[in-house]
Amino acid sequence: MHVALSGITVRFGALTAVDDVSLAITPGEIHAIVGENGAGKSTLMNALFGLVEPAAGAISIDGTVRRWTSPRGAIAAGLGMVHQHFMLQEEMTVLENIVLCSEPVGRFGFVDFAAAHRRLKESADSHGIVIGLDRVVGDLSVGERQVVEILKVLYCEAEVLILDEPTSVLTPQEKDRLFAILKSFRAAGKAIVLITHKLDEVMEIADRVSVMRGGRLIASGRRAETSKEEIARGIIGGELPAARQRRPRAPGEVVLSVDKLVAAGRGMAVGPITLSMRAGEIVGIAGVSGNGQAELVQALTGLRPSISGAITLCGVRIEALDVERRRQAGMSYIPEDRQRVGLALGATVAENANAGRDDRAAFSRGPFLNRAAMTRFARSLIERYRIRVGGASARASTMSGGNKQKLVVGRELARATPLVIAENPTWGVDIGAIDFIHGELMRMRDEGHAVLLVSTELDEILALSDRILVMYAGRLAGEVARDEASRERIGEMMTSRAVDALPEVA
Amino acid sequence: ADKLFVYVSPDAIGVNAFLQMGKTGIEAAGKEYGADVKTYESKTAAERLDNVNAAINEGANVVVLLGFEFNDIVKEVAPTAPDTQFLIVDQCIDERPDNVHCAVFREYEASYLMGVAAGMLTESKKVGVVGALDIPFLHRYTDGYAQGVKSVAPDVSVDIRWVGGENPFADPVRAKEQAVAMHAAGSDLIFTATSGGDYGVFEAAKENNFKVFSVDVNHCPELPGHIIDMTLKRVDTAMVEAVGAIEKGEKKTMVSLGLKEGGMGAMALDDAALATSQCEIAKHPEVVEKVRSVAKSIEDGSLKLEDPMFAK
Amino acid sequence: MLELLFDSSFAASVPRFVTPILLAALGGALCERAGVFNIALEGFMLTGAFAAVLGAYFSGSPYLGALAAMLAGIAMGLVFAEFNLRRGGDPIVVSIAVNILAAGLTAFLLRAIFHVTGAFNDPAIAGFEPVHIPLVASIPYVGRLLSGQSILFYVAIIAVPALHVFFARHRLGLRMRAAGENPAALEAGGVSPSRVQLWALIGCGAFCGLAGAQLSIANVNLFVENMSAGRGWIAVVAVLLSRGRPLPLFLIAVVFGMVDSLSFRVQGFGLPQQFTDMMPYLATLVVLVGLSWWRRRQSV
Amino acid sequence: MNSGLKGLLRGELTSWVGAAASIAVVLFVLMVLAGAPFGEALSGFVDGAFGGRRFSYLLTTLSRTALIVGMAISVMLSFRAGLFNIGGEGQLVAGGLVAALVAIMLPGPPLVVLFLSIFAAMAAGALWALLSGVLQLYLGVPLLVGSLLLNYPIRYIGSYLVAHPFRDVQSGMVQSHLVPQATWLPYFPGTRLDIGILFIAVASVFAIIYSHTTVHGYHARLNGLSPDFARAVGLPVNKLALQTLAMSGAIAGLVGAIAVFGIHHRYIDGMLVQPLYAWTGIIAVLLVGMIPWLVPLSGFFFAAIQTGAAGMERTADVPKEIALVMQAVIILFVASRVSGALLASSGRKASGGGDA
Ligand SMILES: Nc1ncnc2c1ncn2[C@@H]1O[C@H](COP(=O)(O)OP(=O)(O)OP(=O)(O)O)[C@@H](O)[C@H]1O
Ligand SMILES: Nc1ncnc2c1ncn2[C@@H]1O[C@H](COP(=O)(O)OP(=O)(O)OP(=O)(O)O)[C@@H](O)[C@H]1O
Ligand SMILES: [Mg+2]
Ligand SMILES: [Mg+2]
Repeated sequence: MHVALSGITVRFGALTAVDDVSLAITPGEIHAIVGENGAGKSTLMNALFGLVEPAAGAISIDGTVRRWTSPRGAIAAGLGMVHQHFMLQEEMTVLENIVLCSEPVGRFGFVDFAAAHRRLKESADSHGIVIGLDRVVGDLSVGERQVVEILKVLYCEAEVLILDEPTSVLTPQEKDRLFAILKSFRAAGKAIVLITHKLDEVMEIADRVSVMRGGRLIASGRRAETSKEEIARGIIGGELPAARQRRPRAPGEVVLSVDKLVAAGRGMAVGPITLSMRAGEIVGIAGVSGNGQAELVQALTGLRPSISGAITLCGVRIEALDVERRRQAGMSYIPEDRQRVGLALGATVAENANAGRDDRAAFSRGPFLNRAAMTRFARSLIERYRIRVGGASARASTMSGGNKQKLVVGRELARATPLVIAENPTWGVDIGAIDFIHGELMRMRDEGHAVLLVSTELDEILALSDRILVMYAGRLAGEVARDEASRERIGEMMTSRAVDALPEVA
Repeated sequence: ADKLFVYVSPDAIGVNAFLQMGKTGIEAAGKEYGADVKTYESKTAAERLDNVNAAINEGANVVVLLGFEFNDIVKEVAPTAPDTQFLIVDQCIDERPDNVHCAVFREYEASYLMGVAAGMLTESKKVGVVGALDIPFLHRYTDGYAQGVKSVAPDVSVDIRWVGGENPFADPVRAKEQAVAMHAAGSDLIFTATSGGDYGVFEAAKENNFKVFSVDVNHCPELPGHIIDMTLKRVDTAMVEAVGAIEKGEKKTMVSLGLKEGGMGAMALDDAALATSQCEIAKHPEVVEKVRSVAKSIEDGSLKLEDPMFAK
Repeated sequence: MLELLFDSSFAASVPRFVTPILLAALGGALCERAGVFNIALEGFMLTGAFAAVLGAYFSGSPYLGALAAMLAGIAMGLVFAEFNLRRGGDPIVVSIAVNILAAGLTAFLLRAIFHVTGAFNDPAIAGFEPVHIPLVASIPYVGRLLSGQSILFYVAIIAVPALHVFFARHRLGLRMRAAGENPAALEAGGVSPSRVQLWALIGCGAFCGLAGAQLSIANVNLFVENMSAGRGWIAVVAVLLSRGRPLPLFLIAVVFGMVDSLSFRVQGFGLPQQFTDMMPYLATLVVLVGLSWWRRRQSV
Repeated sequence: MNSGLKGLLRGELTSWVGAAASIAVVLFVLMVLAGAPFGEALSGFVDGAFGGRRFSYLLTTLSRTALIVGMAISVMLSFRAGLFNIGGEGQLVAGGLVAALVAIMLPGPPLVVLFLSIFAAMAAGALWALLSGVLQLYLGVPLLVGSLLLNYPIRYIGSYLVAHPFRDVQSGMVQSHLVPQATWLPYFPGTRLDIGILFIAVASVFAIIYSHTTVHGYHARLNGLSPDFARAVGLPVNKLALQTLAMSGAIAGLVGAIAVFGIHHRYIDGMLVQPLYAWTGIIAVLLVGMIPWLVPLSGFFFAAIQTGAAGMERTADVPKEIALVMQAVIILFVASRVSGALLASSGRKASGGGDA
């Protein structure tokens, strides 16, 4: 099935998210789309899939122009999409998730689960996928959920498959298995669109590459005819930043030591965990998300009560203190979820910038706020971190994701505490912003702060960490020194003793 | 007409027979003395105050206030509006200014009679009474009734319960439930003084097949075979009378109406009405006889009843 | 004393208290599962109670009364949908407004149509007669419980498992659960969550309408302003506690109904009426505290 | 800060006109249903809200405004802090009840008694609000539900106290004795409007200053906008919540005291509940999307609707219940666009997050 997009334009108010993009999707090909955050990749695909309505342009399938205003039409036409964020019902079973929206119904609208079961089995078998259909999705691992998403698409007998950043949450092994399935699809003559930020993956699997920037299609061509560097230049619209120089540095004294810490987790306890950090080092914690990293960070920051164990920060026992006093003891925290935890989106930039400062006297006069001082501080952050925003009194919600993240990072690093905890600090931000944030974390290290970097991005961990700890099933599965670290080694530890999340492909 | 009478009700009138009589009364008085009439219904303490103020503001000559809810308001407002006459029905205040008049009833005399009939008719040796809310005024019904029961049958016990809840004076659902519970607890005759809740008690009587006494107006035809008798309260006649006195220029009129004055009554006392009333008591001539003789002794003063409202 | 408390009329009265709460809560469960935060059950129910009287009075049939109640409940559901789903109003704000609207509109129409305030009662209002089930009726205690109730009680009882099956196996039920849990996923599958939520509100309106009908033409035959008297809020609590699961919801509604019914009976022991009036609310709080304590224990 | 207002003024004008037209249509239909003479109804409304001999109806409106605005201010402080406290009614009752009882029982010079009673009323309101806070924070009962349920016990406790131990038996009603006459709030000279409205004015000014200029108000608002954020940056969220609730409850208690000393001069069962002061306060806040300085205006607006409807009933026989319908319809059309984020801030739903 050939799909052709011509002249697609999507606007959100004044913003033109997708600007006159034309693209062809051919059967039996994997077509990678790359570009910065906000380049319009998701929006373009959402337009193809009927989730947003384009202001201009046409979609044609096998030569005939088609229009739809909801995914219903797109699905009927044979399109399937695996979204950037899982579109699953955690409380439902795998089978319920898969049939949802295209349920085979019998009498009075009751769902014929038996028929669905039969039909699904056939298509899953043909691509060698096995998964327990009666399991509740909430209990599945990330990789398994990805499979459910793919089965959903298969079940609808899609001929064109769109995957929006499917690998960002997978371990290397899981990624390999996913790619194997995609290859099997390609062999079956389906057309596949793959959106990703990871150029290695593009080089590995794509047949064709399209680069988007600022809503426009910059380039499109066969993968074989281009190079990783060329694609990267296309993405950022200029030269790549120079590789970071890493200054050797002897670690100083112990800043944080955690002794047999146990915290409550979902279903089971996390820990016991023992670790220690010294001044001037970045300790990376790698692991597939959901293996207790979040609980560990929350237990360290005081957002979650610890069940037992001791935490010592700069010589002070802090496990019994509340968040505020732990922060005063010398801790800053860059949370993963900038929308809810990192910022109060309804408040202004200045209000966000000043929250959580210990030097209260600097922005208040007695019980009253010193608005001028607050604004001054916010302006200094905006300048220093090159945050693109209307001004100190603009609402935080008006910033883009990358700028939001810069504000959070700026606010926390400005406190210059001995310990910085950064949780997926570059999640979903573009290359430019990633580079900047990485630079800041390195600067902190070089200035002698201890940085605990928790990230699901292996590349990030590898690029920054002096030591790497791997978390698996609520515990530390092992430690690797920087020099001995490799993707494979860590990837194995991330899934050590793991039940195979993704089934082997026949 | 250039005269205006305003009737301010303390609560929503709805199916409340007592408050309905106030409306009939003000209309009768208006006709009698050639005045326009208006009815302001109140639902809350604040609205009562607002309505009385509005009546003065609209230039009412006579403001009729039904119920004890208006005492504070009259005390405060009447002295500031000397040209307006206030008639409080059901209640009176101390140290009245000249323009405040009262018409009160001795309800306990009539409920005593209901008690007498209940004491004679009960088979289970247990009778009940439901009041809207545990307030002194309603003890005129409940206590009067209980005293009546004890006077003829000291061994009969009286179960007293209250509707309560969000809407004590207009909650048939709760009233019904109280009656059902009381019946289940053994009472075979139940006296209902629950205003808007009376219909709930009637429903209960119909479903569970027991008999009731009611208040204010003749309900027997609505529920034939289940209502024995009721206390009758002639608010309308009292109102016309009192307004007449005010119109004559009397100051500080005070009328107290009981069995003797004909302000209170019972179906059993009225020979002519009893025949067509469809009330159960007509089937028990010996009870009618006894009720009448007790009524006589109350009227002539040989039986003295204390007002339960002021009893401890 | 216990036997006074649990006499057979207690058995007979429990369903009367359970039915309105249960019916309203079942409606609430539809919304809860479909992700509509509807705490306007009180208003839906009150509207239903009024419409039931209106329908029963003019048609002379309690069934048409109940139908009118359902339609009125649905109308309120549509109002809710218009302002919450379509105009994007905050559901709590819309709920508060709908509750006030119901109180005002019923009181207003009471005067505009029947020319009375406070309450309307008329022999022409055709109420439901109790349904006597031949064999069951003769079983001692259970007979009073299960036989001789209004038809709406049986409707409510049947609706509990029916709703359970509906959520588990029906297409719309499945979609409602999806709309409640992850509406974006539903949307991505081509089904409009707000369409599904609209159906939930319609169903909720119908159930709450019936709950109102139970109050006004099954328990008694009349309408009183504000006659729902907080029962809708108790139903809301039942929905929140059960998270819209029909079976736990049933149990909670029964507990609340029993406490409500019991509170009448303990007045017989001389407890001041004000304290018995408090019982349902305190019981609700106690259940809430107990349940959250239990959940916290479970989660550790 | 006041983007709600900017939204009100900016663009969108046609849709505002549309909303106004819709409200008018609904009211028109109702008027026709009631068979009301239109002109009379309108003049009755205006007169009832703002007119009367020597503006007596306007004064009635102002007197009601005081209570509604007081409750609105109380609710606003909670709402802005993300605390969905709809237990204002219970806090109001607690205040009124305690004010009356203290004033009756406490001997001493009237002015001292008055101020101690008011203080006690504020403490009582605060305590009742704190109770719902404790239920939420330590016992896991959501504030929305807990605060609502707590409205009922206090109402019945009040009812019991004035029906039994503190009943004014002579009066025949369920009410307390009168508070000493010397403690009654005086009227403005030549009017029947008591000076309680001055207390409310002070409370309003306090609330506005507090919301915009204090550190505590800033922290409370951050907590309201995003509780997770507030926790993560180390704000003492529980303490903030309890303090804010206490403040909110204290103002509700103050309103109760004003109703006692200014209007009824005693505690009458139901006097603070039946007129729906607390609920009207809530919708007055919702109408203006929790913008502090607009709250007094919207409180006045709703008071005028209520007294205006009463006037309409007197002159044109339109049932005054139409006031409730008007309020509801206005809230539906207006607040459904101004205040979007209540639910999100009440923490019911994990926010949709979005792609970031
Ligand atoms: N619903 C929306 N309303 C307004 N603006 C939107 C909306 N969705 C996307 N945008 C904006 O449109 C632009 C394109 O976004 P899109 O999500 O397509 O980017 P992307 O290339 O997929 O980025 P990412 O790599 O972060 O997924 C961005 O500036 C984004 O903020
Ligand atoms: N639903 C929406 N409605 C209106 N504007 C939106 C919406 N979603 C996003 N935007 C706007 O789009 C812009 C980008 O927001 P978003 O958080 O999607 O950024 P992003 O694509 O992750 O950004 P970045 O590329 O910087 O990482 C912002 O200006 C934001 O205000
Ligand atoms: Mg994207
Ligand atoms: Mg993005």
